[in-house]
Amino acid sequence: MSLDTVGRAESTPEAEQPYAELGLKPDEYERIREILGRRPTSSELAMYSVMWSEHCSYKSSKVHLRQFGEKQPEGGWPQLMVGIGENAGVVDVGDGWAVTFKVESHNHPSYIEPYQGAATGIGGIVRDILSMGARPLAVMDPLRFGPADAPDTKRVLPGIVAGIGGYGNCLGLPTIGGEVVFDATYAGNPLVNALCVGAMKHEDVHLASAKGVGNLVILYGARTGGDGIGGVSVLASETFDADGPAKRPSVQVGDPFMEKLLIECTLEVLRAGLVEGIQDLGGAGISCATSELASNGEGGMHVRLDRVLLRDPSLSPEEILMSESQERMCAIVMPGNVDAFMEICRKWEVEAVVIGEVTDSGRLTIDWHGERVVDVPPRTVAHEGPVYNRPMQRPSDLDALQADDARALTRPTTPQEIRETWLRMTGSPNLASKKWVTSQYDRYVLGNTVLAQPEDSGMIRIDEESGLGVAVSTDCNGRFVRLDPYEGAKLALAESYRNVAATGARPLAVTNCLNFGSPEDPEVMWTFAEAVRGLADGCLELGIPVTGGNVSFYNSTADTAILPTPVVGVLGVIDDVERRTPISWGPDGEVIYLLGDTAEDFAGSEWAHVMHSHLGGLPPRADLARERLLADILIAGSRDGMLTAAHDIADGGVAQALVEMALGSGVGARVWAPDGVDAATFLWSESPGRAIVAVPRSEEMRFTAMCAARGLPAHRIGAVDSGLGADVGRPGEQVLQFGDVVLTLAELREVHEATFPSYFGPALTV
Amino acid sequence: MKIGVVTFPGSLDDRDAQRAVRLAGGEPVALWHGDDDLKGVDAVVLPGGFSYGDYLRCGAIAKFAPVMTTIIARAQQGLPVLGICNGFQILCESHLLPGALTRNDHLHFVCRDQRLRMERVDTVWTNAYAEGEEIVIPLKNGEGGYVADDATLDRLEGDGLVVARYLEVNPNGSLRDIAGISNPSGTIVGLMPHPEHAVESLTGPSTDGLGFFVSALNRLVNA
Amino acid sequence: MARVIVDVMLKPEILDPQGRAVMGAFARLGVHGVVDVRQGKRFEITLEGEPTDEALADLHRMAEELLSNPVIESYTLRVEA
Amino acid sequence: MARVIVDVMLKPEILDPQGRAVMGAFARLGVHGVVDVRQGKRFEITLEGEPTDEALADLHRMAEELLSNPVIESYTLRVEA
Ligand SMILES: Nc1ncnc2c1ncn2[C@@H]1O[C@H](COP(=O)(O)OP(=O)(O)O)[C@@H](O)[C@H]1O
Ligand SMILES: [Mg+2]
Repeated sequence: MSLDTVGRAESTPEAEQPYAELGLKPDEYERIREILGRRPTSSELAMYSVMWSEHCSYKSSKVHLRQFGEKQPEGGWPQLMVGIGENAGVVDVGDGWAVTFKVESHNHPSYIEPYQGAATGIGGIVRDILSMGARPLAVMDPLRFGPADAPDTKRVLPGIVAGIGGYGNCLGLPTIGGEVVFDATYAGNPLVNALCVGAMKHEDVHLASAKGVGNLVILYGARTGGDGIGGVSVLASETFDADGPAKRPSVQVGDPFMEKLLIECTLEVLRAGLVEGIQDLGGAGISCATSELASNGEGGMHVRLDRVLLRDPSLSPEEILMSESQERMCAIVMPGNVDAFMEICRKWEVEAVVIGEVTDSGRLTIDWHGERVVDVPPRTVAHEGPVYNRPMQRPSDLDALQADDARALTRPTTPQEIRETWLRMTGSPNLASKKWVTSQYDRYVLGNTVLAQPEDSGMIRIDEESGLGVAVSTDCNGRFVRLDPYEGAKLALAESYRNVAATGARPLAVTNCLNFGSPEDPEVMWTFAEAVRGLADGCLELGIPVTGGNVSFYNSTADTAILPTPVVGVLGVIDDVERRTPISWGPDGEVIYLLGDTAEDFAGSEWAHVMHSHLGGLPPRADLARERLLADILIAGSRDGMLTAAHDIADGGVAQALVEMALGSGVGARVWAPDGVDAATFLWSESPGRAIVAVPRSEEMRFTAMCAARGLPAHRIGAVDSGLGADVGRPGEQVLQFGDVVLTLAELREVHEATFPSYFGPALTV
Repeated sequence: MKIGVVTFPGSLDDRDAQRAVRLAGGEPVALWHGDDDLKGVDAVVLPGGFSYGDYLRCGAIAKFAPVMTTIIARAQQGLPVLGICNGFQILCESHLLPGALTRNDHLHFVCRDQRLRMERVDTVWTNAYAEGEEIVIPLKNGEGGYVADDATLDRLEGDGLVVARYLEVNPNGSLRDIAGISNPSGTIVGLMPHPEHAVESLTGPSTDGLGFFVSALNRLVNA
Repeated sequence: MARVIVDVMLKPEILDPQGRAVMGAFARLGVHGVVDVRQGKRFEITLEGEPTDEALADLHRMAEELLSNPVIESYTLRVEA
Repeated sequence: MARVIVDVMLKPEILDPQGRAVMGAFARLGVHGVVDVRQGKRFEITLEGEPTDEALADLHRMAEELLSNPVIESYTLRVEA
């Protein structure tokens, strides 16, 4: 078919265009015609369709996400250097250091091709961090899967894990945390979220804007091929039907080696001061990069598309504009700096080519071999896409769901029942050891990993002289969100916040990835809106801003939507990583304190899920003032050396926290319940605002005095005791003893670690 | 004492190796794959990573880098060289050490804290250890299975060229649990696990790895 | 005893980082006139008996479902003379 | 334009964990009568011009020094008809 130029578009106004196939609605197509005062060329249509897709335009979520910007303290957020709207937000962590982090989804591609989908998910988020001018320092991978024993999970999980490891390991970034959660609703729609954190000096922060008329636009990195053409709009905006894998669009393959070169090359050109503006190429490739850069800058840009280096010479201009080939970046460079820029690219064996220049024409014009194929106002492509106020409706089943009180479920009471429950919970897929997964990830590379899985947060050192570091955690209990999206989102935030504080770091900023079903379903939309409202309110209460994130809609299979899953990432700062608090207690003799109040909170708990396959009732209320107090105590305890260990209490309650603390250190303990709390509630309730700490006896007075003075309930619930085995007739063995219930660490470790290999085959997890 | 650390495209643990040299009291010198000048260093570390992506075969392409031409020539005349992980693979591909490293027998990449027994402690890189000393340092590889024909293995054992052996678990199917080997004169050592990741208690499972770098500095000082 | 060969290659439109790395090495090593390199997998399968139709049907199924990833790869299967 | 194929296989005496894993999967998937599986690499090299003797000599050198590791692998090279 011959080239569809602007001239041709003007002369053939009535030509039929496949806008529907490209995912545009009739009124959206009409609006494009209005903006242009003519029909779009096929290249323009390609650009608008991909940039106005849900994934790129946030058309259904924008009206809600606004709250993240609007709900802020008087005078704004002191720590925030770059907020929402850029590739990733940036916060000031002191000493002239700035940190950027963001979590993004790659759910649908990872279902279609698990290895490459997950791998390119890591690649994409790393380029977002890089494009802020930061050196990427670590990644995390919050994952959700269908039931562990489902055949499709066996196909998807190993591939996704291998893909994350294959890319991250080869790229040289440590994986310092993540999540692996199983629930029936994720069958056929796994969630692959990827988080990256990076650091830079204040003066090195860069933005995605095309400043300086006459400056040149350089595309560098991998060549452009036919990868994931329309992937963004097609993959991210359509639901799977039962025969999911049957329809297979072209898949993007990642090249972590190229990405590694791209990182080193980019940091070198940035540090050499050769770059005025920079943008990664992610979803929507060149369409997104050129229109966003132009729209954020002088407002105009002229591009010669035929200059783009191609892997497949047969690509048409439309395809080049839509291509999602990985490992590409776009830089705005002064003419005088181009030679120096190219020299550094040559050093790193990275291909680069000037594809255009910055103008003040207010238009983005693109030529193909001298013929004009695009002539549009860039803002209308990048930032003035459609905005929908979608109908919302409270789920009709919510009242019934909330009325189905989990406190009515039968609880274990006899020592025998408690023992069996404890072992079964410890080995249940969501609580079992994730070593099968994490031992496939390099956590040591770069030599700055202070804490990694299975700790409460990943922690990395960013300044080797001062010991300044950051801690990051991601969390979300989707069952809480299902039962009450407003509280559930706050609870996800609270848990992530608590996990950061437990390591001794001060929470500073938030990122999030909102994984939901179809926005065209009013009940999903209501749930989404409530979750965003809860998150925005929660951030204001906790005093930490949302700096960025991502929305992933259409996470549903024909009949079911996934549990609403707003994954929340919290980043904290610690002045000296030497002061970190791990989850493993020991060596011996410390007293064990339970901080916070324990109520009969079984709604949405892991216990109700595992032992009763039950989901119902009202989740606990998030008391964020209490969370702040708890965090203060945990941070002070770490700073003043009053704690040998601390562990946040969440999925699986106190019982699970104790198991993880004991297995981490290999030392047993005797524990008992506080007065007036029944055994099952003590062990498996998931009341928020709690943590377990191990306190050396020498610090006990000081610590309890501090808690009393600050008004935080602290219950003495046990003591670390390596000699307990003998007392309970298990000489030479380490045991956890709770009244008449005795569990050896050996049997706990066995059930804890046997689960994943039993489902996903042998792997070296020892 | 200057110890060079080579950076190939795709090297990942080069900064870590430099840090380890520094913490051991030496002066790390960055060497570039495309530059055949060794900048007067007294010894060289080939660091871990995925040189050239390791797509073809680990270390297969790196051995042709200009810097390797010099290193191979100088190593044959006694320049001390330590190859860690990808560096070990490069040494084998360059035939500076016998055998080869193949896909882990369990087919997964594995990252774990690995216990080793030090067996040859008179090399340039291991003289700070006691014979039979047990150490724990990180191991992280996808292709770390050491293989060689029986004759070669027997010769390595017979001549006492096995530097370190895996204890407790064999993490990658290496024949005879071999974790590291050396050339007869003890100047060239290849090791699959990562001593440079065990030089600070803060970031490693131990500081047991420091000995490799201290050893080289000892030897170079007394040389 | 029959020998069946299954070759699995990335589809032409799919990026092949491995092949690119080899191409790069060729260039650096002064081997010219090579316009493309693709790297794939080769499986040599030895059968107990004759390559009956069922046996080959089985192997075709395996090549499709196990040895190759139809999303990005294609395979060829042949009985070795 | 000529097409040269280089097949690289592990030497018979070298353990091939990937081949073994495939064997195991065959058994689990009910494919029987397979006595051995070996997994190797296949390179498809496209030449600009004709496969001259020099060109092939170059590629043999590459197959020997780059594409295969003689310590554990052997290769075969052929010009595709
Ligand atoms: N859930 C969210 N919370 C906060 N910011 C968000 C969220 N979703 C998207 N954003 C922000 O919207 C902007 C555009 O997102 P996106 O197009 O995904 O950026 P990119 O294309 O660089 O990944 C980014 O600044 C991103 O951080
Ligand atoms: Mg971006």
